[in-house]
Amino acid sequence: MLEVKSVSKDWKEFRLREISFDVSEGEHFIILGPSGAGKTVLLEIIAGIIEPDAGRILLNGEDITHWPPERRGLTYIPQNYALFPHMSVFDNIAFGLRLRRVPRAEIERKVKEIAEVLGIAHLLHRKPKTLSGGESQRVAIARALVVEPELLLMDEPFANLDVQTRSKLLGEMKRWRRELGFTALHVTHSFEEAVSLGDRVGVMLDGRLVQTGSVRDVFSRPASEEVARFLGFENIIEGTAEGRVLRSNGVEIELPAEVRGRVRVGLRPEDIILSLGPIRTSARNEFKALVESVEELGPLVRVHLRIGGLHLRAFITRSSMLEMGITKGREVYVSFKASALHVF
Amino acid sequence: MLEVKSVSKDWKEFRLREISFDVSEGEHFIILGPSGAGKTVLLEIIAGIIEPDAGRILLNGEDITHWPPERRGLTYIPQNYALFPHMSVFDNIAFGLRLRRVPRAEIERKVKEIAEVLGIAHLLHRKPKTLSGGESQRVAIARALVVEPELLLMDEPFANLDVQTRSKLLGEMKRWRRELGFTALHVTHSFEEAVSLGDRVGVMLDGRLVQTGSVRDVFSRPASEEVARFLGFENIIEGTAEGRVLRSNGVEIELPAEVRGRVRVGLRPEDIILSLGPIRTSARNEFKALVESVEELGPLVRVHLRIGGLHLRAFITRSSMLEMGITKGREVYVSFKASALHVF
Amino acid sequence: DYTLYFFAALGSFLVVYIALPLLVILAKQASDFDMLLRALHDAYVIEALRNSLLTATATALIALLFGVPLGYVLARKEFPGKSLVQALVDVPIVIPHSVVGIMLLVTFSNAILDSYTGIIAAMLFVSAPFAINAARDGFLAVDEGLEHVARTLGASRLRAFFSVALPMAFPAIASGAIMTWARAISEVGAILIVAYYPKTAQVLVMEYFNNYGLRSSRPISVILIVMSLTVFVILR
Amino acid sequence: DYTLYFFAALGSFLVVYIALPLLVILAKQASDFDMLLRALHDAYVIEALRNSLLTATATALIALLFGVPLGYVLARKEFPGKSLVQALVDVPIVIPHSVVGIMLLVTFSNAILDSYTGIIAAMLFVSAPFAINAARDGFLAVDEGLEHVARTLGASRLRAFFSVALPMAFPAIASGAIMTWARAISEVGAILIVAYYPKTAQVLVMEYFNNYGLRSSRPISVILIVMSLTVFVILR
Repeated sequence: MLEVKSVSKDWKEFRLREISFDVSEGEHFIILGPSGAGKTVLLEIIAGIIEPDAGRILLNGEDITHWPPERRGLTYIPQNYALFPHMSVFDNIAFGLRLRRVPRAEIERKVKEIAEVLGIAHLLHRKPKTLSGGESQRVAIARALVVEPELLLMDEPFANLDVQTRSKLLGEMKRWRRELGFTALHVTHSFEEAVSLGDRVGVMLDGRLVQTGSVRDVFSRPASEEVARFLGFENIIEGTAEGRVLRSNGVEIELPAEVRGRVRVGLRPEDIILSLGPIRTSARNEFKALVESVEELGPLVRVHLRIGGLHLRAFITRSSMLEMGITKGREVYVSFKASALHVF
Repeated sequence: MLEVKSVSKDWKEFRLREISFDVSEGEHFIILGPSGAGKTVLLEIIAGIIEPDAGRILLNGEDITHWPPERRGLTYIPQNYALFPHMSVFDNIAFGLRLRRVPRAEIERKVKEIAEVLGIAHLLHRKPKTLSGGESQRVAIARALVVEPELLLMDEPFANLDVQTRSKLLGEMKRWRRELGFTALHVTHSFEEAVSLGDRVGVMLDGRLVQTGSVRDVFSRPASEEVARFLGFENIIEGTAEGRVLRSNGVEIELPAEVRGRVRVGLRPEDIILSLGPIRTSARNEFKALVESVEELGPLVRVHLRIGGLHLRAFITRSSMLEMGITKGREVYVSFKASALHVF
Repeated sequence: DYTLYFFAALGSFLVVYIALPLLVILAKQASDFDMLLRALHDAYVIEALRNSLLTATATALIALLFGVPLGYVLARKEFPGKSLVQALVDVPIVIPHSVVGIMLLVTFSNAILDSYTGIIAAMLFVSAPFAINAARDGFLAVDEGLEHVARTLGASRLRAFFSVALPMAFPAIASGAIMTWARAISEVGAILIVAYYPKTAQVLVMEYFNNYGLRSSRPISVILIVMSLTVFVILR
Repeated sequence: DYTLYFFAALGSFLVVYIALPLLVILAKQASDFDMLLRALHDAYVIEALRNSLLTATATALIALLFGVPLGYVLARKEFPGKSLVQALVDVPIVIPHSVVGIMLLVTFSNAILDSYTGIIAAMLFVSAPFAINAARDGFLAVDEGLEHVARTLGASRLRAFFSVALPMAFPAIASGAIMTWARAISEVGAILIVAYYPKTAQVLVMEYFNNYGLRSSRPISVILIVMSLTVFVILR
């Protein structure tokens, strides 16, 4: 129903490059990418707020590339929800219906109905600034869905919510879609949202849509090194394979299968085990490594390691760092299973 | 040499309560606490920028509580370094010497000398806004140390640096202290800084200094439940112990030692193992649990679990979450070793 | 802290310099209440006050009518020459008031000489910047995303302006309108040249001073001060 | 986008209304160059210009001397009555100019009548807010932490002010000084009442207009416009 064809745009510091994908009727399509990838710009182009430099946008077969937003028949929820602060919740939700000259009684009925479904019927007389984050999000969704749009565009809809609210609303979103039957395109940096809501997912990196497919497909078979990195393979080791041995920067690594020639393998930082002494077992790759730096990520610590000429990153918990006394310059033992290596 | 005695202060949203500690000659003392604990306010009180509501500050036995900052003989580096943007690096460093009417040739010599030690001799003619974060920090340290202060106060000195620079400067800080022999008081939220630089550490929570001691002491023997929580024991289970069994909210947990009566035990989220099926072994506590919500923390995920009436939090990596398909409402098995429980 | 006390002492000179004349004139007039009452029964004074209020209000309305759309365009649109327009808007602030009168007469000659139109023309020239800048700042403070969302919900750009941008910028625009009004009613130099008649209160102050002396011009001054201060207090 | 074009069309009325008189007077004078040259050789005109420049400059300096410390105190210190002081500083903007003259005469009477002091007194009253507000905003933009660090390095508060705060706020203060100067030289109404003599250029414009008509007052107007615009361009 939505087709995006080779859309390109230079906008401020963002550069969208030849973006193509399509969303089918009734689907929940998720565009997943780090912040700065240009996800919001893409959404605003589809909404009609920004004009693309090149490319076309089709909705139900009609070319809407140059239509103004009000004619497109799709609604948009920006990241801050953009509730109208000078109107009550009722008036916010009724806004689109009034523009469509729906009779007053009908407006009343429709607003009440959707407020019932979204659990905000008791908030209709309130002003937006008195609402919590979760309530604001429900109001924004109600306002966008009450006009029965062809397509609902959402920009990081769960990013500004606390864990509990977020988790609750993620669950309810599935129910709303069953009950109200809308089509959604939703951009996010959260893997959790992609896993729990996405029928299909597109990975967007640095202004390009690099892989599209079902959620399970994309996560288990990254199409390129950069997708792999984004999905968590922070270590990409390049070298020459001979059978089950990979030589890279003077280090010999045991592979899970027989390969020959130049290959690249991926290794997740959490699959690397650090220890102060050797713990040699048959199935493991084990090396002596030097700690180059450590980087605190809340309760987790990313340890930057050097084995000869090879650089690796490993995750350990903060308490392990404290117990093992891991700091720059320390020598540690690094081990990982051959089966933790993914050959691309 | 520095004695802080029962200092209290209400300042904006911060409330310091009866803070007492002392720093010895030549020591590197670190105050560790989350943001919002009031660490900066405490530092500004010691520097003389803010007056305390109550309490006294002694430097080498003299009561300096009401002295203006310029008479105290200690220097202060705020988090943003506060380099004077309208002066060259040389003039920044020379600022304190000029105020002390040091002869011109002597200033030249001293600035060059300290710039040599700190590796910024090639930057002396530059303006601060052309410097990188790491260079700015070195200049700020040079400016503060060139006047040979009794005590150097630093507010999150490594917070605005990237990982590599940070790691490098952490290492160099130790060398500078050996070469220049200063006394430092340094506030931070980083455990890494506490571990690598601190001779002693004070934990500051919510405006109170709750525990002071050597780094190893504080981290291995938290004095109270709130310190334990801050140090990573996110699960504190309260219940009634009978021998090796703890009963809490209808759940029976095996303890590492014999205890009796009401007790509280701590459990780190990373010591909890999640699995989709049971993996019973003799040494483990194992329970069926319901996933209440998941919270993404970069590459790590915090899973909120419920076992009957007991709430637990566990860490798993993002890739485990994706592989195991952990989302709200899922049933999983939770297990942890009795030895992972710390009885307070 | 001696430095701050010293600075405060220096600075209080200006504070006193501004406050003292206000207090003195109000105090002196309070002790000469008869004169004030007489002024309030002087048909000539009432007529002049009426003229001042009328022209200043008309000026503020005209400035709003044209200044609000201009402010919106300046807040929302980039276009070549924008910075020139921005600069031009601020020019009236720096031109001597008598010169403003000459400029307007040179340009519009008899069309504005000694008429209500002339008074309004002079007032509009010196006060329009306040309306334009206030509207621009008001619209800048409105998240453009709100208008975008209104448009995806089906509103045209004009409709989005009237139902979202304008109501939200209203407080800023209203306070700009008050400043415009106050600047308009404070103008003397340009009006003296363009339109000595019909007589406005601010010109009448001068005429009474020249013809009958300080004591006669004081009551009208006090009435104008009270009016201006009232408006100023409303503004804050 | 028709709405924006419509708004731009409405808004351009004001832009044209401000630009047109400027262009017309400059164009007309360019075609009457003799008159301009004659004005530049008129000793009376030169004397008046000298008076205007002198008094406006003196006013700007006095406003700086007292306004910079006041701005610093307003930027750095909380004290009871601060918001009253802030409000008072802005009062001169809303008081009719002729009333300002009356207020000053009522307060200072013969001490300022028809003297340089009087001109400066009138100019200072109406222009001081620009100096004070610019200084305050300039100091507010200087991170107070820089002064704190200067003090821990051994500087007294006064020394920290002169070596850190003042040099960093200097651009803001300088542009405030220019605005003060421009506002001072634009004043007419208050000066007409307080000090018709010594004659300032902005008053002379009015006198020539009254005595010899529009054509005679135009050259002085053009000279003042050019001066004001030059200063304005420097400011931007």
